[in-house]
Amino acid sequence: MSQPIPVANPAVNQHPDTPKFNIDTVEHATGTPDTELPWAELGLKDNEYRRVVEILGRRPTAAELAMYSVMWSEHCSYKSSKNHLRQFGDKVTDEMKEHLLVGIGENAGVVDIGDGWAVTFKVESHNHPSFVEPYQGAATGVGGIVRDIISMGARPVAVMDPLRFGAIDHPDTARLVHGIVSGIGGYGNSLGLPNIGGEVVFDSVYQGNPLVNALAVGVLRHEDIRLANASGVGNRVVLFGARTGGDGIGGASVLASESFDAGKPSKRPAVQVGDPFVEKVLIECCLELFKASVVEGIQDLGAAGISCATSELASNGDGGMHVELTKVLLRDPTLTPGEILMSESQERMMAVVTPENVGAFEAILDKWAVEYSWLGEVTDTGRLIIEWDGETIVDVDPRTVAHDGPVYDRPFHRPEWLDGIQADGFSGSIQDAARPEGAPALRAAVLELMASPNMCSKDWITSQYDRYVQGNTALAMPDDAGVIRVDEETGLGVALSTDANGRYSYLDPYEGARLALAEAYRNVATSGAKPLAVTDCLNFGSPEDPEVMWQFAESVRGLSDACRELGVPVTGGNVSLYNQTGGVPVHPTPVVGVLGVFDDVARRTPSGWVEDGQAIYLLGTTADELDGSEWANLRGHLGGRPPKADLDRERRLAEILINASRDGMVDSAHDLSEGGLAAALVESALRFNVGARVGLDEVCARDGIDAFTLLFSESQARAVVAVPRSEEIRFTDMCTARAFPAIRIGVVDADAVSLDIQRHFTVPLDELRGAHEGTLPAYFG
Amino acid sequence: MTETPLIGAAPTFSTGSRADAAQGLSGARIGVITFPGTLDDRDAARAVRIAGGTAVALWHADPELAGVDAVIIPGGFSYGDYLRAGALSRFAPLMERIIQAANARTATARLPVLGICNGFQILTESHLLPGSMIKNDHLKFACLDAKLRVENNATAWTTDYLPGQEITVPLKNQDGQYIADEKTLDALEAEGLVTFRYVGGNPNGSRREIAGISNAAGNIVGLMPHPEHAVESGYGPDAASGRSAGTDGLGFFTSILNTLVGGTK
Amino acid sequence: MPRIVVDVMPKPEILDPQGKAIVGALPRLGFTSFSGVRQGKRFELTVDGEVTAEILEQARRAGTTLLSNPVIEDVVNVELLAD
Amino acid sequence: MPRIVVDVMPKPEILDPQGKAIVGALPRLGFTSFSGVRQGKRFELTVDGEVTAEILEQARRAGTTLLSNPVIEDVVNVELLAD
Ligand SMILES: Nc1ncnc2c1ncn2[C@@H]1O[C@H](COP(=O)(O)OP(=O)(O)O)[C@@H](O)[C@H]1O
Ligand SMILES: [Mg+2]
Repeated sequence: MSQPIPVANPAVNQHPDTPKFNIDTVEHATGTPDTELPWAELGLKDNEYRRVVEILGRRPTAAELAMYSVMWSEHCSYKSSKNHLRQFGDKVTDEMKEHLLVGIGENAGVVDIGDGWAVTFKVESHNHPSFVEPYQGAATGVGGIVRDIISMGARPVAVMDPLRFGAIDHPDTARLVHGIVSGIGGYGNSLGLPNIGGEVVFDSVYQGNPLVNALAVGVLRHEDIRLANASGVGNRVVLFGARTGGDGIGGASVLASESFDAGKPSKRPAVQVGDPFVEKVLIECCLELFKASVVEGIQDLGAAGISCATSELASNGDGGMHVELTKVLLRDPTLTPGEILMSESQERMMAVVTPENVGAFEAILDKWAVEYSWLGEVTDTGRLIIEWDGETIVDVDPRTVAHDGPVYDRPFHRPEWLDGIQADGFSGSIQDAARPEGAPALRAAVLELMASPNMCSKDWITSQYDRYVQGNTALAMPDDAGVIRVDEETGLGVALSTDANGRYSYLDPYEGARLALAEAYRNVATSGAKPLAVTDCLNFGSPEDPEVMWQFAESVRGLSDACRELGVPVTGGNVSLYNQTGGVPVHPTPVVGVLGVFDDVARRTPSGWVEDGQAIYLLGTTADELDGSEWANLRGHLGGRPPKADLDRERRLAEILINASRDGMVDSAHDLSEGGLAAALVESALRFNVGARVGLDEVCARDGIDAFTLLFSESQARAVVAVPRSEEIRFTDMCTARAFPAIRIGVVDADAVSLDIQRHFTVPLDELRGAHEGTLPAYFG
Repeated sequence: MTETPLIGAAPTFSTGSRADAAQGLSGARIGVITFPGTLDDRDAARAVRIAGGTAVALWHADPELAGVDAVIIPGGFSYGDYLRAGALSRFAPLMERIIQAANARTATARLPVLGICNGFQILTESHLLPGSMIKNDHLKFACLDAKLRVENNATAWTTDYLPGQEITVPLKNQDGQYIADEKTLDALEAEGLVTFRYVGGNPNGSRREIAGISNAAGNIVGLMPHPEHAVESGYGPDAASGRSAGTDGLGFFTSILNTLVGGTK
Repeated sequence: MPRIVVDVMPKPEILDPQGKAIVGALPRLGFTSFSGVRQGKRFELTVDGEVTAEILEQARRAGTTLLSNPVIEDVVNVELLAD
Repeated sequence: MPRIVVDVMPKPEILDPQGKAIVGALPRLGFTSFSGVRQGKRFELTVDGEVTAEILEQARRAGTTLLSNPVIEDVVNVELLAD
């Protein structure tokens, strides 16, 4: 056993106001090359540690070890995924870049939406923390993604929350649902950000690994874009917002533990607590700083805290930075330098300010009563030097910390079990034996579907979110996409949708990722917006499992191919790995968010019927594609092949929906996805409580399928639209001209308070509503 | 545009005195106060503009009222709703001024004040209005379109409504349950100070379905629902006139403008 | 450092929705001995230096002016915390 | 009827946003003697009948399982309320 490194002296440490540590300085490290460091406890692999020593030409100090270990973690370095993610950049054409102002690599991508306006958006995961402490985990997930948006120079204008829970009746699910939903609401509502959409899926595969993804979108003028770089030698570096505590270093508490420093009590919080009030003030304060043009570069503090902010700012700028770490304002004065560098305390930002602007900067922070401390300055030495009370504890090339982390080509192979699964289609399976036939059975099946956990109304959840705040929400739940007005003068605005289907991806990860993009793209087009850009959050199991790694590789390949085919670039996103319990990974869940633009959001198309007598058209064709469907899921079957993604068709469908919306040819549109035509019809009716008479025969005859298949199949590139009588000819001409199949299947009947599937069955809307809206309250109160 | 200061003019809060002074409306300066954590300040200002008035931004730490003719305390989570909703904001420097001005000795000098949601909570914490808000009976944040009955249109902020008129405005809060002791409730009822009542279901357990109240002078009104989110077709609650088309909240803002402008005549 | 505790409870006549929810949940977890629950707040104020009678009085006043709302709450207890 | 008090406080190392906001407000109201505030919860459980050791133990367990979130809070006190 080697001698412990003197990181902190417990005897001195008892006076918390005077943190005088015996510090592991660079000088000390150079003089004690044989001291063993707890790199393994900090998550570094043997080869990674050796690489650090090689880079530095000596052993790292405790503080340097802290920095490298967090920055080279999977979460921060993307070491398992980087090689694959490159495809998002490689497959982008110049044409796709047309609207891109800032691409992958910054805190969030920025997209030009015209008239000098830009939008930035990104989705991120907070899966594991939300399982441990659902409320705070989900809340700080929202907080983190919103800070990414602020740091681009934008005003955040909306959030969305794609969620995955375990089985709805599992005893632990209520704890997670209550905590996570109120955490997302508690934080987002307090920030004044309308929640405009998301997803809720229940599946036992997520039991120990709920997925909590959060998307934020912000708006800015082109000239307001801010980047995370520290340029201008002599410019000052400032840390502001909340004080630094021991948050998020629980797992790495080894830095304060015995192997490092015998006798020191390790009291580090296991979870981070968010303070949405401080973040709201930070938003307004940052926007005022931007407006006054007093920050040169800015970076939010998320995972890896000050380690990340200093090394990224420095390496993206003039290459050097000098910081005095004792200047950091602490909530917990017992923190060691390494812990301060690793802390993930929320609601903090770091900025670079010219000396002339220091006074103006301080005046704005004082106005908002935000605490700040000047940590140091930008240099051109190419080194990141961090001192503790004048002694150097970090002396590194910041690029080696921020960008030159390890990259792994992890082995992957197609799982052998997949052939068997793919061969086991739903049609003809045992679970399909009692396929509903005849009017009463079909009717019951529709009610069962619409009451099922995944297809039921999510109102119990979404009514806990503020969708009105800011006064610009043009569409929100339960419409297909959320729509936000950007410019009050012109009505310029954006639409957003997030989608993923883990079952499809399980059956075929390549196709599943394409289907996720296809659905989000279709949802955005259904609202009438032109899709422009993509963000994604890739939720998978362990990359060290070659089968999971294969799922991941296939998903990235599928998504990047599909982006190219649809002409929409990925602008940013997030990878969440190790979502597995006891060796069982979650379904591959590539959550895809698509952003679309409207010249005038007044033209948006909502997803419910309104006007009596309008004609209902079904666009697209239907095949027997029940594998992986909600219906098969209800029958406990998962096998076969997911529906086929036909992206050329998706693109043409989108053009029709966008043109129809712009030219006033449709009053309502609803895409067909999970739950197929049955779900689309029921949701269109329940939205404004307006019934319809619908006939299935013509479509069944054309597509060669029975009524059950037409209602429940999940074939892609389909939508139902309601067309005013006066527009029917124009609309059908447009479909014909584009060779897109469209059949008039019915008529909106505002007087009938029922959905009448002619020659099959009639269901009163009240009965449908009861089934659709009763499920979540029954489980969650 | 001239911005005639109207404080000191004679606001009479009856429907009869409403002046037709359209071009004078923009002369009315309505202050909208921002605390740290306020969320709906820009929405309230927009509502004032849509109604034809001039919105003036006020900062909680300002020492003076900047000559505004009326004040809106908007919704949000001032100071994070920490301790109790509205508790910490009540002590802001500008609130002291507002409390003085709203309670001025002579009726003509009393500053009209509207508190929406968190603003209502601040008004009760300031004792400008009786009672208090506690957590919703179902303990959840609730965002819904609330239907209200206008019980009293003789306040500075409700003259443009008809007595008994039913309006739909969004409601969104966690601590929206209005409570007061029985004596206070009886007095409110007896004096006609219950300004709005929830109809078609009580969304949060409020005593006697109370959604909003006023003081006896009628210059101070507080309510939990958000009229400023129902002023613009396309961004409001669903209505008979169309989806998201509800603009029933606009009456608050036209009422105050008409009250102020009418008073100058 | 010495701390002063200030305890605030909802007034007895005020319905306490949180307490009500808890009293409903207790028996489901097997805690059957409690017929009522009320949820209030406990504040711990840290004092730099010694706690004088004057400071205790300050805590009491902070309790009634800021930490509680007399319309719905009572300060039920102000005491020096024994360490 | 006898009552048992269960006091729950945020763990010392955990951020307490409410306490932080209050400590900022106190000096503005002239309460200058307090350097820190933490806000916790006080529960009063009513017992029908006599309070046995077993019932006190139940209250303690209710404290750690239902009334507090052990990840971020500690039960700091369980006691019979002297009436
Ligand atoms: N967690 C959530 N947060 C906000 N909105 C949600 C959430 N879950 C579902 N929604 C909304 O409910 C509606 C129905 O969801 P879903 O059926 O998944 O939509 P779609 O199939 O059109 O993607 C959509 O408007 C969606 O945005
Ligand atoms: Mg959809």
